[in-house]
Formats: sequence, structure tokens, C-alpha cells
Amino acid sequence: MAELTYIQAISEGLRQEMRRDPRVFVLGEDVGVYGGAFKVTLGFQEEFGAWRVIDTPLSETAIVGGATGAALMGLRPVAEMQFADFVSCAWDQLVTVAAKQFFRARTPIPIVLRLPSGGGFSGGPFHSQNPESSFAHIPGLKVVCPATPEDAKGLLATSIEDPNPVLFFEHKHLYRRIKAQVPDERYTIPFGQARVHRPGDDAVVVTWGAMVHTAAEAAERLAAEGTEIEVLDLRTLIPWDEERVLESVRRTSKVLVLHEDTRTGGFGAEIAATIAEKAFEDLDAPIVRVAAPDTPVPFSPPLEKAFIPQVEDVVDALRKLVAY
Amino acid sequence: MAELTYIQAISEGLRQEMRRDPRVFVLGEDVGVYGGAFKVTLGFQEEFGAWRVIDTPLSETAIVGGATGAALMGLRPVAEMQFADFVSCAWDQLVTVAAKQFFRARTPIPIVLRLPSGGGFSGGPFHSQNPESSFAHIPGLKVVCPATPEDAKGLLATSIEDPNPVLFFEHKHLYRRIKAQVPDERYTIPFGQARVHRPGDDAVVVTWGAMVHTAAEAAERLAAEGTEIEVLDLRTLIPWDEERVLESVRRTSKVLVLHEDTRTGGFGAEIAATIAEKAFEDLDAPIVRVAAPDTPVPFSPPLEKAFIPQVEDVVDALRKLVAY
Amino acid sequence: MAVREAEPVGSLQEVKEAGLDREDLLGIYRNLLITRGIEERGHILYKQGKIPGSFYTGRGNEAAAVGVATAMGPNDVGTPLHRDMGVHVVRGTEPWRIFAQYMGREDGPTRGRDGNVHMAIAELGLHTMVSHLPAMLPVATGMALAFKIRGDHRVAVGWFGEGAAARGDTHESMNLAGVRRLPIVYVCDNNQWAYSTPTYLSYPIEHIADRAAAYGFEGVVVDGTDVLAVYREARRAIEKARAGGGPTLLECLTLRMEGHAVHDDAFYVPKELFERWAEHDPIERFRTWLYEHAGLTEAEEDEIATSVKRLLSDALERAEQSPLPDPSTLVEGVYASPEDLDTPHHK
Amino acid sequence: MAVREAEPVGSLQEVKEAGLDREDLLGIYRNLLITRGIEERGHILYKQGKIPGSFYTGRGNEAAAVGVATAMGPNDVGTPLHRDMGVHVVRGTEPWRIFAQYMGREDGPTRGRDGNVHMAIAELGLHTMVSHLPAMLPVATGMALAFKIRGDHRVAVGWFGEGAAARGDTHESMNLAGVRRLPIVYVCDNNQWAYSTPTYLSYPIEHIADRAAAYGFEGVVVDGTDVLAVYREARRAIEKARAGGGPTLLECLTLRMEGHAVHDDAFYVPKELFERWAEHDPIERFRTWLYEHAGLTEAEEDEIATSVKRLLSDALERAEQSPLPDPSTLVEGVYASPEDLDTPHHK
Ligand SMILES: Cc1ncc(C[n+]2csc(CCOP(=O)(O)OP(=O)(O)O)c2C)c(N)n1
Ligand SMILES: Cc1ncc(C[n+]2csc(CCOP(=O)(O)OP(=O)(O)O)c2C)c(N)n1
Ligand SMILES: [Mg+2]
Ligand SMILES: [Mg+2]
Repeated sequence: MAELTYIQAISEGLRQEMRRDPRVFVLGEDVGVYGGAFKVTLGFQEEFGAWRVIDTPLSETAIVGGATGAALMGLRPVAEMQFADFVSCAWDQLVTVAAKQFFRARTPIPIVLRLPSGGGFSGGPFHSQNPESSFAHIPGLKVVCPATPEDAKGLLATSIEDPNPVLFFEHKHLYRRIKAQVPDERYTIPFGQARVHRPGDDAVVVTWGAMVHTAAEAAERLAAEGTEIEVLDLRTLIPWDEERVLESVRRTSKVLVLHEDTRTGGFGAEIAATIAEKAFEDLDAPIVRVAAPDTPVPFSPPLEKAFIPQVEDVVDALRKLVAY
Repeated sequence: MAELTYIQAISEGLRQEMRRDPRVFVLGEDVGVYGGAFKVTLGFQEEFGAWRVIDTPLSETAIVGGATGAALMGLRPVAEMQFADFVSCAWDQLVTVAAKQFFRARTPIPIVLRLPSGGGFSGGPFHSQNPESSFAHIPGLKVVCPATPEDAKGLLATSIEDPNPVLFFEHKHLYRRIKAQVPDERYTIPFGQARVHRPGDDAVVVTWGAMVHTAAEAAERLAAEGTEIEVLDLRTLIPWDEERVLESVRRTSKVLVLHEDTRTGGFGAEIAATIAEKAFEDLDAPIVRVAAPDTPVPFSPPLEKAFIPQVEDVVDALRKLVAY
Repeated sequence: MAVREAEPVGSLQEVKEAGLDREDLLGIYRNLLITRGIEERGHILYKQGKIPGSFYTGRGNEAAAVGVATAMGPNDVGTPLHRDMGVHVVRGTEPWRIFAQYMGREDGPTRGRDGNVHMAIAELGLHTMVSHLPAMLPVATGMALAFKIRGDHRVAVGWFGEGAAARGDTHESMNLAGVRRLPIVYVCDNNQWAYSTPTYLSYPIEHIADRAAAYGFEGVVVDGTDVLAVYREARRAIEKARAGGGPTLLECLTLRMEGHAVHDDAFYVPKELFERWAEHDPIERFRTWLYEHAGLTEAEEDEIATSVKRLLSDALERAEQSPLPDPSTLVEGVYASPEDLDTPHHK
Repeated sequence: MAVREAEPVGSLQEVKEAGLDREDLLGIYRNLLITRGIEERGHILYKQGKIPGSFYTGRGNEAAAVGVATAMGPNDVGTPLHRDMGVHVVRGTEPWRIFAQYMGREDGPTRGRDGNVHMAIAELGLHTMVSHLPAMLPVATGMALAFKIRGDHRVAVGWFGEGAAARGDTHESMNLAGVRRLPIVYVCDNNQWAYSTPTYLSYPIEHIADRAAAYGFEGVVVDGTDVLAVYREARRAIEKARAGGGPTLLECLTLRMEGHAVHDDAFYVPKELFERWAEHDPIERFRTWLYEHAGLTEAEEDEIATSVKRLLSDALERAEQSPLPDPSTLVEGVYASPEDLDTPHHK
């Protein structure tokens, strides 16, 4: 065990996988000497060489397509997008080739895309997005959104092992803000198993990524008022732990779905719709969604604060929900 | 008035716009001499010349980016994707540039993308998709999905007039299957106003595109059993007529959301989630979604039939819903 | 760096030097016949209403496809396209499975999940195309990257059309391959039309192969109706790649002898163009060559023709017995399971 | 078609022929100082914590940006990038609004919606970059398409970096422009690094401009620290485009004299490279030229320096008075209204 930040956990986890399995290699822009925009692969090229830590040209399509081809030949590529936002430049490769190839040809595409995502530091419209919902709608892709250092390491190992294309969303705002004890040895965390970040019976917040911490803070505040909120961290969106969510809804009868991405058509809608269909009789209140408004991510701090769901927003919504 | 097929209505509507407004021009693959893969622009190049009906190289990014640039210079481009599926190759241009430019720079991007979409004719995984939900999640884009010849013509005129990027989904399976009287003169249909395709008070089906007709057929069958189902055609997804949907839900207390696209993260989830939040007290039954399963669109007829929601599927779901 | 325009193949001696003996030549001839035969039969099936969806052929491109595939080594891989039936044939795809694919049956390589020539058998080193052109080029480039990383002496072959050359995927692939000197051969099926679009509206230069210079490697233009010239150039390029010499862009010049797909009568193609190229039918051309240079006899010719006919008839019969896929299996198989990685490739 | 390597500019006479009088030259010098001054002040503001997010400069690229922008006509348009502050300056963007942009204030061209040099003023013929490189090239190409359609005698200028040259957008844009002979000039800011990536890992040929041959137009390489040579070549290319001669690819060779952004100390760039290029500082170089060829006096130099200093100090002061945007306005303005089309452009 060692205390690691979220980003250290990712870096350590990735290094461990590369030591363990010679098929694992990294490719992306500036991942070599520079160690990647966020330094996740700093020192990797020295340890693993220039052909396992490959600096590519500025070519997201070539990176994702290249990873796909290498995976078809038996390697286990871990591709880095410099920011998750830039994965839009590889959208076609992902939805057209990687997502559909196994269904069509039965040839698995075991690739992992590391996607530094999320806002909170005035990154503006192109360095702050949370595009997980777009991918969660595409059959054939898996979507992973760790919220803690332990999960980041364990889910990364699972992602690399998984025989499918996995989009691994790393929340940049967590990179250096959160620390935890992380096991030294390798471990995996199964996909599709939600984690109770904080127990509670008065209502449940279903969320993922950085919003887990926002929800937890909101829950703390309400605890001071005697209200106990469960915070359920989905960890993975595809697959997502429908059963565990429904269990919480049945127990608490009140649910708030929270995400940092924009509201309309966000993955929160899927969760809410599933609950509305499958736990209708168990609900004592409307299903509330708290999410970013339907705008690009703004740059200026007061605008960004109004965009990203804040602890107060969650507290307010929960108070109303509990009182309903 | 003349009886026109859905595709004729689009073709006539587009021709009328081009006659009316010299700024309107068409670009895309094979739109000139060939008249487009579906012949929507057949004869246009003769009438309007090769610089208003522009055959492009096979370059979706250049088509959409090119339309964006031309719009910034004051033209009104109508770009054709040969199949809606291929818009994945222009995803970045749409979500990164076109969708966000007005918010950032206050320069409107009045472009229309014509997107022949939908399955039902063994087009397979790459010629049958309904990607409207992916775009409906991106703030800054508008999404239009006409279900009838009248709407196709009127909504196309509105789309061309609109100062924003509009994705105009034309359902290929409707192209030559449905006919109706369509006014000769130009008219527009406002975005965001749902249309009652068929009245009824026992439950409401909220849907759009080709599924309007599937729903109507299901409703007919149930009418024979004495159950009256309202079929509400959203016509446009962004903006969508939340108010009208909530009105129907309040009146019928039972709602089924139907779409041809895959279920998880489809736009049906947004509609269901909104109802679950805003009309919770008015619901007498769970909100049911009927949609395609989460797979690519399969080629072989029995598989495709299992994929696309069929009249029987809707009938079954409605029977259960009404009996709830 | 100017593009090299390849000479036609003249003599048997030349062919022998390129590594083909007489039996190989007859094998090539046979593969050409099978290729065209599959598509001709497919066309009939389509007209009979037995093939759902649309239907594409590679008429005119048989020699280009067969020539390149014949030059590939057993462990080489490729991502052929909709005009490249010959590649599947040469690599050993059984015709009955192709017919089953056409008809959406369970025994087609995609088990009815996809149609047409959207198929490939991974065990034969082929990986299925997607419709989005040329989205498999980055993938083929990634295969070559894997070979380079592992030090395998294997080569990837990526196909694209002269129309699809306009897409960004082409550029990103070739640039990466050039920078990393990957063992890959890019084969441009230049059949002069992209659907209805003539070359001058697709690209503004003489040859697509000229673009190799933009990526620091060699470009070669070859007459795609000359199967032996295609073979020779492909083999040179493949062996150069295998030896560490980096990529080559090989442009095979043909004419698409039919419409883009069955529904297209190609009214926009000048009649004289068809007439001119009909004189260069790749199969006729090779047959004549075999008579002139390899002493092909009529008996041999008949024997081959008959056996191909039988092969295809049997294949058709067998394919028609293949069941349609079971709809209850639709939702299975979207995601791979760990067992699916238990293949030689993924060890 | 080999790329042309442009000669440096020697004499005042030569410059006069290119259309610049002495006042223009002093104006260019002033614009160079403003350009660098804005970024230097911005850097200080950033260190003072007054600029949120990250911060980029174009140090070393001032002459390339100013030179091209000076060559543009009043109705020409462009899509400059993050190293091209000089373009905004030349086209008349008021420095206080740039500082307001940096600080996320309401008076920045994006009203706090975006930051850094992600901005442009449409009335000045400039359209804002997006981060995704080089996604504005297809857009610039579309602007040129509009000019061609309407028969306007206007030219579009699209900028891209030598790193971003690898992306498909570059290819699709240049191919379309080549096929349609659009009035566009593609300007490659080749500053030898793409973040930490050296040119040999970005592209496998000598010059990016060599690629013009792949699209049937002319490629020119110019020393991007020689503002007059850049001006001359840009003007030639722009006027050629205006006259119907089609696109040009103009590559401006410089060195990025700082890290990719403020957080990057550029440890991966060899020190000697910085030292070598420091001797070619574009502003020093032009100042020396002005003394030698245009009789610049110390009084004039001081006058310009002082007035620029004052301009920037006033700008800073004014920018700091600009309010932060009102969060209640966030959700407005995602969609344009019909009134937003009431602009000269959209008539
Ligand atoms: C990205 C993309 N856009 C559009 C299409 C539709 N389409 C199918 S084939 C074709 C023409 C392809 O031309 P070319 O690359 O020359 O190949 P050919 O069919 O001539 O062999 C087009 C436009 C497609 N398949 N992919
Ligand atoms: C599509 C895309 N991928 C990644 C990035 C991240 N990024 C920002 S600048 C940069 C390097 C750009 O290099 P170059 O094009 O040479 O421009 P320069 O910054 O050197 O002027 C990278 C990789 C980006 N902006 N866009
Ligand atoms: Mg072609
Ligand atoms: Mg650079």
C-alpha cells in the first residue's frame, strides 16, 4: 500500500501492466520523452523503449485506427488522447470500426483509450468536456469513469484485460486533488459493479467521476441536518450496474442522478429512464437530474462555475427531493 | 396541391428554396449529374449550374467544414451526406466547429445537412443507422426528423431559414413508401411543435420518423379492440416539444416512447427522463421505451426484423401498458 | 520523387524470375475465373431476389486484386475492399461461404450480420472492410505497426479507391507509415470513377501514386489489367516492406466496368471509355498471354473452366442450404468475451 | 513539382516594388512590437494569476503572422491560430479586447466563453480558431468556396502548424481546394515542434510545402523570421489566388522560442537550437533592416516603442475594468436567432 494521487495510481497501474504483459504498449502524442500532457507516462520510454511508448504524429484517427490494427494482430494498445475532447477526431474509427468489428467479424478489438476529461480549471470549450455519454450510446464500446485512485488503478487493469474497445475517462480535476491508499500489487475491479461511496437511506445520488466527490460533499452537509444520503458511484457506464441502482431506489424511494456533462441526452437520462420503467412503483418522488446546462463548456470562471454542477446545486436539489 | 412522395416533397422543397434564394446551394458526393444517391437533386445541376450544385470529392469533413465556411461568408449551404451513416466522418467538424461557433464568436452557421437515415431494406450496419440521438446531445445543433411529405417539405424550408446548423434526417424507408397532398407554394413549419398524428386518450406514443407509421399501425390494431392511442410525432428533437408531450402524458397518464435507434442512451431516454421528472404525479404506469436492441444494425432480414421495432412489438407493449 | 510507371510483363522468363512457375500461372488464371464467376453468379442471385440489400462487383479489377493477393506471403495480412473479391479467393475463402454471405446466411463470414463483400476471414489474414471508405487504412497501418513493434517479418496491405483517396484517413495513415517506415503496401484501386465522380473531380493531379512523395516513400503506377505486372510490382513492394524498406503506394489503373452497384447503369460513363477498356479485359488478356507465352492448351483451358463452374455450382448449392441466422442470437456477440481472445493471434 | 525556397529580402527598392512605402514599414515594425508586447504582458498577467486556464505565445512567429496579415486585402478573410497574434493585431483587433479575452472578461471577443487566443473579430475578416487542430482549415476552404461561387475577388487564408499537418483535415481541405482551384492560401507555421514532437516524428519529408504537389498547386518555403520576405511571398500567393490562379501552400520556417504553453519549459528542445534561432529574432532582424535600408532613426524607434508601451498600458487598464460575464447569461446565445443574421455578411 502507498498513498497515491489519482494520476499516480493510473501511472503506476499502467506501468505494472506493461511490466506484466509485453503485448501492452502505449501510443499517442507526446507520450514519449515528454511523458504525455499530464505526465502519466513520464519515464516510460526509458523503461520500455521507443517502440512500446510511441510518439505519434498529431493524428487521432491514425492513433485509434492504429491501435485497432495492432490489437487485431495480437497486441494490447493503450492509446492516449491528449485531452478527451480530441477523441472527436477519431469518432469515426471508434463507432464505425472498433465498435462494430466484433459483432460483424468476431475479431475482438482489445484497445484502451485513455481520455483525460472534465472541467473545473478554465480549460474552456475544448479542454473540459465529458464526452462519455456520446460513446455510451454506441453498442460495442465500454465506458469506464473511475472516481478514486483505487478504482483508477483497478479499472485500468480490467480495461487492458478486456477484449473490447474501452474508453477510459480520467477526470483531470481529480488527477492531483485526491489521494488514497492504493495496493501495490496488481488487482482488477469488475466492470458493471457500482460502489457505495457513502451509505444512506433517505435518498440516493447516482453519479460517477468527479461528481462523486461533489455528491459526497453535498451528502456531508445534509448529514449535518440529519439527512442520510447514499452516494452511489457507477464506476462504469457501459456496462452499468442497473441492479444495484434499482436496489438503492427501492430502498430510498428517492433518486437524484448527477453528472458533469450537459443535461439533454446525457447518460443521466438513460439511468432516469430505466428507473422510471423498472422501479416506477418504488418511487416516492420525481426522478431529479442535476447536470450541466446545454451549452459548450465556458472558459471564464464565473461562467464555468455556473456550468459545472456545484455542491450547493446538489444540496438544494436534495433538500427539495427529500422534502417531497 | 399535388400528391408527392416523401422524397419528392424534399426534392421539390429544396428546388423551391434554391429558386427563391440565390444564396442556397447544394454540395455533396454525386449530387450533380447523378442527382445524389437517392436522386433528390436530379436535374438540379442543369437548372442551377455546377457552382450551385457542387460535386465534391469523397470528403465528409471537407463537405461539412466547407459548408460551415461558406455559411460564415453569407451563403446557405445544404450539404448532402450520401447516407446519414457517413456523417460520422464529419463528427468533429460538427461538434467542435459548427455547434460551438455561435456560442463562442456570435457568428451564426446557417447550414443544413441532409441525412438519409434508417433501415428496413437490408442496408446493413453502415447504411441503416439512425444517429440523431448522438447529435441531439450536442448543444448548438438542431435535429429534425420529418415523418410525412408535408412535414418534410415544410421543415426543410424552416431548416434552410434557420440561422443554426440543422441536421435534417430523411428516413430512407419513407422515401417512396408514403405519399400525401403537399402544398405547391412555399411554407414553413416551426421547430419544436409536435404533431398529433392520431388522437387518442388511453395512452400516448411519443415518436418520430418512420416509427410514426409503425405506431400508427399499432394504434389502428388497438382501435379495433376499443383502445384509443394517441400518436405524437415530435418532428424535431432539438428543440423538442416538451410541453405538448407533458400535456399528453397528463391527459392519458400512460406513455410509450418509441424509436428506431438503439435503446441505451437513445433520445427516448431523454424524453422518458423528462417525463419522470416533470409529470411524475400524472403517471399511472411505468414509462415504457420500445427501441432497437443495443447492437449494430444487422444485414440479414430475420435479424433486421428483430432489430427494428415492429408493429407487433408496439402492440404488445401498448397492450401491457394500457392494462397496467 | 516522380512516380514510377511500371512496364507490362512480356515473357515467361520474366515471370519465372518473379517467382512464378507454370502451375502458379494456371492457378492465377483459375483464381481470376473464380473471382469473376462468384460475382456473375451473385449478380444473377441478386436479380432472382435471393440477395437482400444492394450488390457490388469488381468487374475489371480482377487482375489487380488477384495479382496483389498472389504476391502476399502466407503470414501477411490485408484489408481488401468491395472491388477486391479476388483477394478473398486467392487467400482461400471458400466460394460457398461468400454466397452464404451474399444471401445473409449463418455460414457467411459475418453470419448475416453484414452483407455483400463486407466480410473477411481473419484466419486467412484478411480483415473485413467497413463501408466508410477508407476507414480500414488506419487499421491496416496499425497492423503494420504491430509487425514493426514485434519485429515480425510480416507485411500489411491496405486497399483504397481513387475516390476515397480524398479522405483524411488516407493521409493520416500514409503519414504515420512514412514517419515510422512501417511494413505496409497501400494499393489504390484506381478504376477512374468514384460512384459517378470522375477522377478530375476527386483529385487534381495525374496519379494518386504521386502522393507517395508527400510521405517519403515510393509510388508506382501499374496497369491493373495486367495481372503479372501487378503481381511483380506488388511483390517488389511487399518484399521491400518485409526487408525494412518501408511503405510503397501502388496504384492499379483499371476501369470500373459496371455501375457503382447493381442499381446504377453508369449512364455518366462515356460509352467509348467502356469500349476501349473492354479490349483490355484482364482475364482475356491473361488467357491470351498464357496461350502465347506459357503454352496453354485448349484442353487445359476447358479443364479449368469446367472445374471452376463445378466449384461454383456446388458452392451455390451448399450456400442455399445454409440457414438464415436465428433472430434470438442477435443480441449476443456485440461484446467479446475473454475466450474470444484464445486465438493464435492473441497469444 | 519541387517546392520553391524563397529568397530573403535585400533592398528597400525591392520592398517598394512589393507595394510597401516607408510608412508601411514603420507600421509593420509597430505591429511586431504590439504583437510581442501583448504576449509578454499576457505572460506577466498569467504569472500574476490574472489569467485563468493556460497561456500560449507565438514568440518567434511574429514576423510570419504580421507578414502574411499585411499582405491580405481588406475584404480577405482568415482563420489564424495560437501562434498568430500578429494577424489579429494587423487586422485591427484592439489590444484591450485581447487582454479582456485573456482574463475571461465580458469585452473579450468571446465574452468569456473561450480563452487565450481562441478569438477573432468577424468584422475584421477573422474567424476564431478551435483547439482541434487544424479543424479550421476545412472552414477556411469553405470560405474560399463561397468566394468562388459568388465570383467575389476575395481570398481566404488558412493557418496550420507543421504538427497539425498530419491530420486528415489538412488533406481534405487542400484536395478540395486543388480540385476546385479555390482562392485560398494555406500558411504553415512551421516552428519545428508540435508540443514536444520534433518534425521528423511529425512528417517524413523535408518540407511541408512539398505536399502542395500532391494537390496540384504551388508550394513555397520562406524564412518566417524575415517579415518582408513573408510579406512578399504571401502577397504573391494571395494575388495569384485572387486572379484565379488557385491555392498556394506557404510554409514559414521559424522556431517556437518558448514552451508549447507557459507550463512547458521545453526541456526537450536542444539549447543550441534556441541559441541559434535567438540570433534570428524576427523583430531584431527587422529593426536592423530598417536602420540599414530604410534610414530608421533612434528618435523614430523610441517614438514607436513609447507609443506601443502606452497603447498596451492603457489597454491593460481598460481591460481590467471590463466586467466578468454574468453567469445568468450563460444559457443564452447557444443558438442564433434570425436577427443574428442581420449582418453585412448574411445579406
Ligand atoms: C466515407 C464514405 N462516404 C461515402 C461513401 C459512399 N460511397 C460508397 S462507394 C463510393 C465511391 C468510392 O469510390 P472509390 O474510392 O474510387 O472506390 P470504387 O467504388 O470506385 O472502387 C462512395 C462515395 C462511403 N462508402 N464512405
Ligand atoms: C486534434 C488535436 N489533437 C491534439 C491537440 C493538442 N495539441 C495542442 S497544440 C499541439 C501541437 C501542435 O503542433 P503544431 O501544429 O506544430 O502547432 P504549434 O503549436 O507548434 O504552433 C497539440 C498536440 C490539439 N490541439 N488538437
Ligand atoms: Mg473508384
Ligand atoms: Mg509546430
